[in-house]
This record gives sequence, C-alpha cells and structure tokens, in this order.
Amino acid sequence: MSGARADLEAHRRPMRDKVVSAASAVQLVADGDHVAIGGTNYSRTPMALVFALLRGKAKGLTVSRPLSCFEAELLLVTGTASTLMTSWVGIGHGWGLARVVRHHVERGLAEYQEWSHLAMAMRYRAGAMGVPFLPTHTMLGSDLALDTGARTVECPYTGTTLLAVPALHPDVTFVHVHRADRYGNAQIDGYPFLDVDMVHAARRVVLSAERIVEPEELRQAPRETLIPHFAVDAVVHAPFGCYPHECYGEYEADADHVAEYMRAVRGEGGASAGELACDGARRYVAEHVLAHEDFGGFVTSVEPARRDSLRERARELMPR
Amino acid sequence: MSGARADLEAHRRPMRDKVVSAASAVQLVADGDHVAIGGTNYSRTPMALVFALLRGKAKGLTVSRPLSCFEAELLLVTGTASTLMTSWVGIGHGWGLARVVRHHVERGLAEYQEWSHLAMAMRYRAGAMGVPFLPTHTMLGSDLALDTGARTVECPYTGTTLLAVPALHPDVTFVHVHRADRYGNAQIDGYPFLDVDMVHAARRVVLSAERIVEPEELRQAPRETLIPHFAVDAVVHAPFGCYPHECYGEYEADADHVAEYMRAVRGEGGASAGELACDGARRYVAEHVLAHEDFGGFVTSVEPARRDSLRERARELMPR
Amino acid sequence: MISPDELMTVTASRLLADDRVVFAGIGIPTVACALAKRRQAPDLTIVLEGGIVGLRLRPGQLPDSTNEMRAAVDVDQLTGIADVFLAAQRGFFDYGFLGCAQIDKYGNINSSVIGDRAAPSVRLPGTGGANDIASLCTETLVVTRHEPRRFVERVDYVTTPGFLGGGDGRAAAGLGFGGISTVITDLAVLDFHERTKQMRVRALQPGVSLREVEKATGFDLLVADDLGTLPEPEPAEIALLRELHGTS
Amino acid sequence: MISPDELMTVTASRLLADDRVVFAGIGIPTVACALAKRRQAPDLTIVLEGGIVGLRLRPGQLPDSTNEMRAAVDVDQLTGIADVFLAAQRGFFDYGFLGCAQIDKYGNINSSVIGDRAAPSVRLPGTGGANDIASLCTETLVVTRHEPRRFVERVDYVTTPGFLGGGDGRAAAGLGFGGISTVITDLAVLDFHERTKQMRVRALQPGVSLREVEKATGFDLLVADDLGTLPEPEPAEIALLRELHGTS
Repeated sequence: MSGARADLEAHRRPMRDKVVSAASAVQLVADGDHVAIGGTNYSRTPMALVFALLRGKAKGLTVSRPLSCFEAELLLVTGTASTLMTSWVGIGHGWGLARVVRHHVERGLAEYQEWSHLAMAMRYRAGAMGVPFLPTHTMLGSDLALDTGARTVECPYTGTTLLAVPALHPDVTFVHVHRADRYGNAQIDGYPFLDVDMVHAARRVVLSAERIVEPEELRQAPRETLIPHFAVDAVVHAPFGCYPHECYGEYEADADHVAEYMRAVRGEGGASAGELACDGARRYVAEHVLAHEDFGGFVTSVEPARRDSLRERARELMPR
Repeated sequence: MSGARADLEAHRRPMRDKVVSAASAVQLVADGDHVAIGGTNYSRTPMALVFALLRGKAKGLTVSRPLSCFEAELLLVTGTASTLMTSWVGIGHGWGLARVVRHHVERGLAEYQEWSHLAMAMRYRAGAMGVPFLPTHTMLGSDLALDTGARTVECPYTGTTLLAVPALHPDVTFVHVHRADRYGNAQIDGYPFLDVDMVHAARRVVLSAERIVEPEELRQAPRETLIPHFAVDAVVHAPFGCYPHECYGEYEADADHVAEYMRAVRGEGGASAGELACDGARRYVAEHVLAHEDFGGFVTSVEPARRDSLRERARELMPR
Repeated sequence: MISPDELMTVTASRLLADDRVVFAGIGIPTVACALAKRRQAPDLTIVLEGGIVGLRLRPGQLPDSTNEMRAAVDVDQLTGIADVFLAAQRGFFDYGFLGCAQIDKYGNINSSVIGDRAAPSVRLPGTGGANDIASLCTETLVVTRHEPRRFVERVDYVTTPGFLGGGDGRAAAGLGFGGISTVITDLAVLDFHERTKQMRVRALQPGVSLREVEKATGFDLLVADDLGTLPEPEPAEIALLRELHGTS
Repeated sequence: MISPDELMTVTASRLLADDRVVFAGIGIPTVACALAKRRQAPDLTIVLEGGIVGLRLRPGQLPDSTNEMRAAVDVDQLTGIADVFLAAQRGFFDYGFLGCAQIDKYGNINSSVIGDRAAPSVRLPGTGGANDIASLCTETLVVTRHEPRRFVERVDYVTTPGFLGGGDGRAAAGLGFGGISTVITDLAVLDFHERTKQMRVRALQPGVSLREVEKATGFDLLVADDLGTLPEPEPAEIALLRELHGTS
C-alpha cells in the first residue's frame, strides 16, 4: 500500500463542523511540508490562506502551483517557502517578471522545479486517482524531462514510449471555493482549474470559502458540488478571500494593488536590484499582511468603493 | 502516431449545421464496427439512435456499454450486434435476467467481453486522453483480467504492478443529451456517466438531443457544455429519445413497457426457452421498431397520458 | 414473520459504524445502509457507482438501479462514474458492500458464469462495479442467502477477487490493499482467518445451529473459538425496514 | 505607422485557415486569432489553456491571462485545464500558437533560463503550457520579434521541443506527431526544411532584405528557392487590430 493511501486510511474526515479560523487551519502545515495552492496565476488564489501561512510559523515549504503569481514571491522572501514547483511564474502577463523569484533562483537561494502545465495537472491527477504514475505524450525530449528526472514507460500493448508523470500527494492543499458547507462539501463557479485533483491527491485539505452555506443549499445542485466533505479537513470563511486576485463571478483582480506591489519590488541598480526587490516584498508583507490581525483586516483596509467597483466589474462580465 | 489520432487529424468536424435524421446518422456505422452506447442500464440510453440502428443495414457490430439493458437483446436478436463488451447486462435490477443475451452467449451465438465497470471507464478515458493505456489497481488477480487478456505494467518509480487498461476508440459513439446546438455543442443534466470520455475517444460521434437550441443559449452556461462541437459528426433531434428508458429530469423509465417486453421474452419450457425468448424479442422489434417509420412514430404510439405521467414523475423528483 | 432478506439486512446494517463512507451495491446493501443511517450511523455516507455521494433513500421510493434519477434526489454530490471509482482507488471509502451469486471459501465472488466459461450453463449479469469495489475499498462486506449452491469450494469464475488462493494471494496478484472482511447471511456472520484467509463462522443467526450452517455450505468452514449468536432484530428495525420498502 | 507587433500579428492572422481549432497562448497569438476570426476565418475555434473553448475577444477588453474571467465571457465551453490539454493530446487541435523568448535553428524554444541552468543569469517565467502545446498539437506556429538574442544556434534550455537535434529527433524522443511548422516575425515568415528540420526563410516582410533577416539571426538560415515577399497589411486589418486593443 502506498504511503499516501495508508495515511488516508488512517485519517478519516467525517461529517463534522470543520469551520475554523485561517490561523488555526494553517497549523496543519509543518516545516518542510509540500503545500499545493489552488487556482492559477491571479485567478481564485486562496489568498486568505496564503496570508495566514505568511503570518504563521511554518518555514522551508515546497509550494506547488500550476501557474504562480506574486504569492510565490511573498512565500520565498519570508522564508516560508524554499522550493517552488510550477510550470510558470510571473506577476500576471501585463505586470512583468517576478523579480523576487528571479533573485532567489538566480542566486541559488531557492530551488525551482519546472514541470509543464499538463505534467503538473497529471501529477495531481495521478495522486487523486490513487495510481503512482500516469502516462503522457508531453515533455518528451525536453530539458524539463531531464531536469525533473521524469522517467518513461512503455505501453505493454503498443510498445509506444510515454513520459510517466509521477503522482504528487501534497501534504496540505489550499483551495478557495465559492460556497462550502460546514462539513467541507464545496462548489466552485467558473474555471475549475486543477483544484479538484489537488484536493483528492492531498493528505490534508483546507478550503477557504466566499460563503458558508447550509448543506441543504448545496444539495439543490449536487452536480455543482466538486469537492466532497470526506476530502476536507478545515473550512475557513473568507469573503473577498482571493483579493487582490480575482474570484470568478465575484470580483475582478485589483490591478492597482498589484501595480503598487510591482512598484515596491522595482528596485533598480545593477547587482542590488534583486535585494531591493526583496526589500520591497518584505515591506509589502509588513504593511499588508503582518500589520493586520487577520485577512479580514486586510480586506477592510481596502476602500469600500474600490472593492465595490471590483465586484461591479465582475457582475458586468457575468450576466448570470 | 496511433491510428485513432491519424484518423482524427484527417477527419475534422468544424462548426457546420450537423442536424440530420437518425436514419441518416446511423449510416456512419459500417458492418463489423465497434459502436459505443452512452448512458447506463435504463438511464439516458440513446434509444432513438439504437432503434434507427435496428432499422438500418449494419450487421455484426461490437457494441460496448458500461452497463447494458434490453437494447443489447434487440441488437443481438436482429444480428445487428454479434459481440457485447460490457461490465453488466440485465433488464434493470427489478426486471430479471437478460434471457436473449443468455441464449446467445450460452449457445455461443455471440461473444461476450466482460470488463469491470472501472476498467470500461478507463478504456474510454485512455482513448479520450490520447494515450494507449491507463494504469489501475482494479481487476488484478481476477478471471476478468485473464479472459480479456489485460496486461500489467510496472510503475517506473515505485515498481508497483498495475493493470494496464488498453485504450478503446469506438468507431462510432451514440450519446443522448438534454440540449445540443446545431454544431454539436451539448449539455447533459444529472449523471454524466461515461459519455464525455466515450465521445472524445471515438472516431465518429452521433448525438441525439431532447432539444436543439441556439448556440447562444448554451453559451449562457458554458461550464454545463460537456461536449464540444469539434468532437461531433451528427446531431439528431429526438424528443423523448430515451423512451422507454429514463432521461434525467425529463421523464422516468416506463416500467410497464419494459414489463411488457419481459413478458414477451419469458418463454418457458426447457431447451426451447431461449428460442422463445428470441422470438419474443423479434416480435418486440417488429411491433415497436419496424412498424414505425421512425422513432417519433414509436413515441407517438405511446398514449399521451402515459408519457405525461412519466414527465410528471421526473418533475416531482427534480424540484429544479 | 421476519423474512430471510429482512434478517440479513438488519444484521448487515448493524455492522456499519457511524462516520464512515460505504460504496454500496443496489438492493440489500443500499437498504442496510439506509437502515444504519436511521439507527447507529446517521453520518454514514453512502456512495453509489452511478456517481452519487451521500444517498438519502426515501421510504417507498427505492431505486432499482445505482444510476437512476430516484437515487439522485437530495444527495451531497452527483458526479461521474469514474470519479467515484477513482475515489475508491485513492482510498477514501471504508466499506465496499455487495451482494453475490456465488462465493468460495477464500471469499472470491462469481457474478459471471455458472459452468464452463467457454460454454456457460448460465450467463449471469456480470460484475458491474463489484470487482472494482472489492479491489479498491478498505474492506468489503458481502451479503447473500446461505445455500450450498452459493457457498462453493471454488467459484466457477473469479469475477471479483476475495483472497484468491488464500494466504497472501491478494498481494501476490498486485492487490496491495482491501479484501473481503465479512459475509452476512440468513444463517450466520462469517469472516476470514487472519493468515490462511479461509472463511470462518463468527456468529450464528438466532435459532440457527452450526450444523445447519455447515449443511448449507459447500466447503469446510472454520469456526471461531468464541462462536457467538447474533441478537434478534428489534421490532423497530423491522418497522423501519418495511417503511423503507413502503410495505409497512 | 504600423508597429512591429502589429505587423507580426497581421502576418500571423493570415496563416490561420477557417474551420480549424487553435490552442493559443495569450498576447499576440490570441489577438491574431481574434483578427483571423474577423477576416478569413469566422469559424476558427480558439482554445485557451485555462479551460476555454471558443474564445470571443471583445474589443478593448483583452484578457491578460488565459485563466481569467474576462476570457470566459460568451465562450462555447468552460472546462478544466487538464481537459483542454488532453484534447490536444488526443489530436483535436490543428494549431498550437505560441510566443517565445528564444528559439534555435531546429525550432526549440527556451522560456526558462538564460545562461547556465544551475545558476541562471536570468530565470524566465517558464513553460506554462507551451511545452504541452508544441508537443501535442498537429502543428505549432511561433510568433516573435526577430533579434539575434532570440534566434540562437542552440537554445540555452529546451523548454519546448521543436525538432530537437533536427531530422527525426522528435520521433526518436517519443514525440510521434506535431512539430513547429512556422515562425512569424517582424522581418519574415520562416519554416523548416522537410528532412533536416533546419529553419528556412520562406518570405520576407515588405521592405525587408534577406541580408537584414540574416543579420538578425544568430545562426545560418536556409533560404527557400522561391523566397517571396509578404503583402503589406491592409488598412482594414490594422483598424480591426487597433479596435481589438481598444486603441483605435
């Protein structure tokens, strides 16, 4: 029996009230753990949980995310993470390179494990399916295959060579959802990304939710329930919980806030540019994370009119 | 390049009006083809397409279906099919054994290929994913593995032995959907079964639809669109198209009609019981399939009050 | 008058602990789960192979198939067939729960063929998801009438693996987890010897003798040292059961 | 005044045939597709890696990411990331369409590392879905500015396979289909020699000389026997492009 299956058989998560604070939920994360972060780029990032992690004690994490954004920079600069596993990291396509990530990787201060986007997807999916690998035609022949140590497998019927993507079982997965009940049954609107596989693959799962609703409400549309209670350890109520990133149908990303971050890390001047970027990221953490008691405090610090306008833009995009 | 991929690269299905009659659609099926039939048991069976197939010329088909019902009997008794690939065949749990299937298999008149339900699912999924096999922990050690000739594969990371389920690429897949546009974009309510994988795996795809709607209507809820136009060859308008089986949220199965079939095949009397059952099934085909010009004729032959009551029962079950 | 099926259903339902997840076949397994939910296991989660998580049976409206509309009313989740089986493969489900046509002394189940597989005397409906459920769940319960034609030395066809040839036969075949833990019949509850994996009588149904169980079994049974007798079904259990069936 | 990016976008858009499915990266590829849909290819289906099938760009509201809400308005299908890549793997998508930071004479693309991979001088954003798109689509188009630092003899890092070492290098690595068919730049359109898979100039942008292309390329280019010159962008194309960008 695989270790991940043995862990799961010994760790059942029945229908209990699992609603806790973000600070309490992130205590599931221990030093050196592998934490998978849901959403992609600046979409449906579980930012309330990431901020709680930054506020917490865990250090030296491996953080995996299909496409990463500035949360990766905050995790690196605080020492919370020391390894990134991803297919891409940038501060949105319009916002430029990830300077803090660059500094850490170029100076050897952090490890960077690059898999293709589909390979990331298949790693979580193999984990979710309970098989140790999945065969795929991607990544073959590239330096990604070389550097990740990915192996090949031969089809026993056709003799075809395929890349064998190894299963990934995050120690803890963070995902932000639109609606969850107190047991952890949860619904996601819009893009599902890789979140459902990430949840099923993981050893422990923390959901943040825009809304905590009664179980009966979810049961009105059971096909929209993508995450079942038995896969979930903790549920955190986090309205505006992806801010400054977007949450489908709820609010758009706050481009001004991210631009402010980009200004903070735009340290110019040769050799010290990376250090200046890190200083900027640390200032961001001090001001927007540590200065608030919790994520609610951070959200409240954003002018209501600005929040309203982000909500309104989302409503305009999504007529239903 | 696999044959199935080469076929697909040479066979594009752009955004054209694909609405045709069932009689025309089933001409995609040639003698000896492998036809996959969507839904399971007596749920969302694409019966209008099956009846058109019975009315058509194709013979000696291999028919695959995850869980099969009396449609398998009609296909065998008419010589339309000579091989069944399935995990289960019965006339509903309440309606008894499949006598015509028994007769054909026990007398060696038809081939029966039995895979487990998950193995069937993984066969279609491997086909849909474009890989020649998928690894699984099921079916190992059983006589199913022996009889199907399923092979094993070793994980290149852990050394674990897994069953390698070979990809299945049906020549033609039939699926019934709730809503389709003329291009073949389609939405399914309720149980998705294995239909989406069955569609992506296949070389040719025919959808029957309760309703043909404008593309704009589907675009109002794009996450409900499970089948994209580029996977579809033909769209058949078939209201009540699963009758006498059920269509989720639309109408329940007609237990009386199926009971009538069961009476027709309940030939008693030792050695000739199987023959009598086949005679009954042939009478059913004559009366309910061949006697009508098309499936609409069959549906119209059912008293409106009975159809209304099946619709009403479905509405009562599904409040939304 | 309690019927054999009612007796088995009540006996089986009592074995289901609260807070677990059970992947159940249609018929007695599903009804036993629903009864357990109304008794000691209100937070038992019932999974059906059609894609249902969190089945809630309504009295008098029992589904005949794990894939039909009636089973989908008021459930926690309605997902795909592959999804629920893959969740079983991942290790989420505590119990598999099956009926069977034929079972042997190592718990192997035949749902496919009576007689010669090349020219069967009876072609049965087949495995459905049974092979998968017994391959993939943490443990699997089997409920069946106790008759010599059902309890055989060696099944004609291993549709669903129990312990195969016994001992570590399961692991040797690549089945690294799971197994048949318990067989519930109208005569007894049986389990399997820890090492040899041979079937063993653990407890008798009320008023049934060991001799009767042995006579109804087509192979030599082991007998537990502390062979017990099961308690009678309570009137409340029978009443609930009949209410579920809509026959109260 | 037509900018180099506008020129490339128009040139690329003209290469997209109607009725096809294109798996496009964000930026110039997506905009070129949207332009093609407004011209010769109204029934081109645009797929984005976030899970979009049937993108419809709205003027002035271009998404910055393949995964955001803006990209999901009025689409044919909104599905999972794995779903769209697996559809590519199955063979549904005619074109992949990418930008790139660095490309070599065999069409290999580097989006990961400039310099030594162990201690990079620049860590770039990485592959995203580019490796998968170029591995899995029937053919892949690449659009990029034509500069010596981008067109190199051998990329520092093969993030995305072109023809690897040339010849049948792709098949030898297990890539049984696909490949880079066309590179579109502000100076030329290039393809690859049928056998050696070396990059070849097929046609020059208006007013550009072969010498200029060669000077902007860090390796020896093959030249097509029938080297042509591309037609100028039409005013209508530029107008549509600027309308899409919301800058008209």
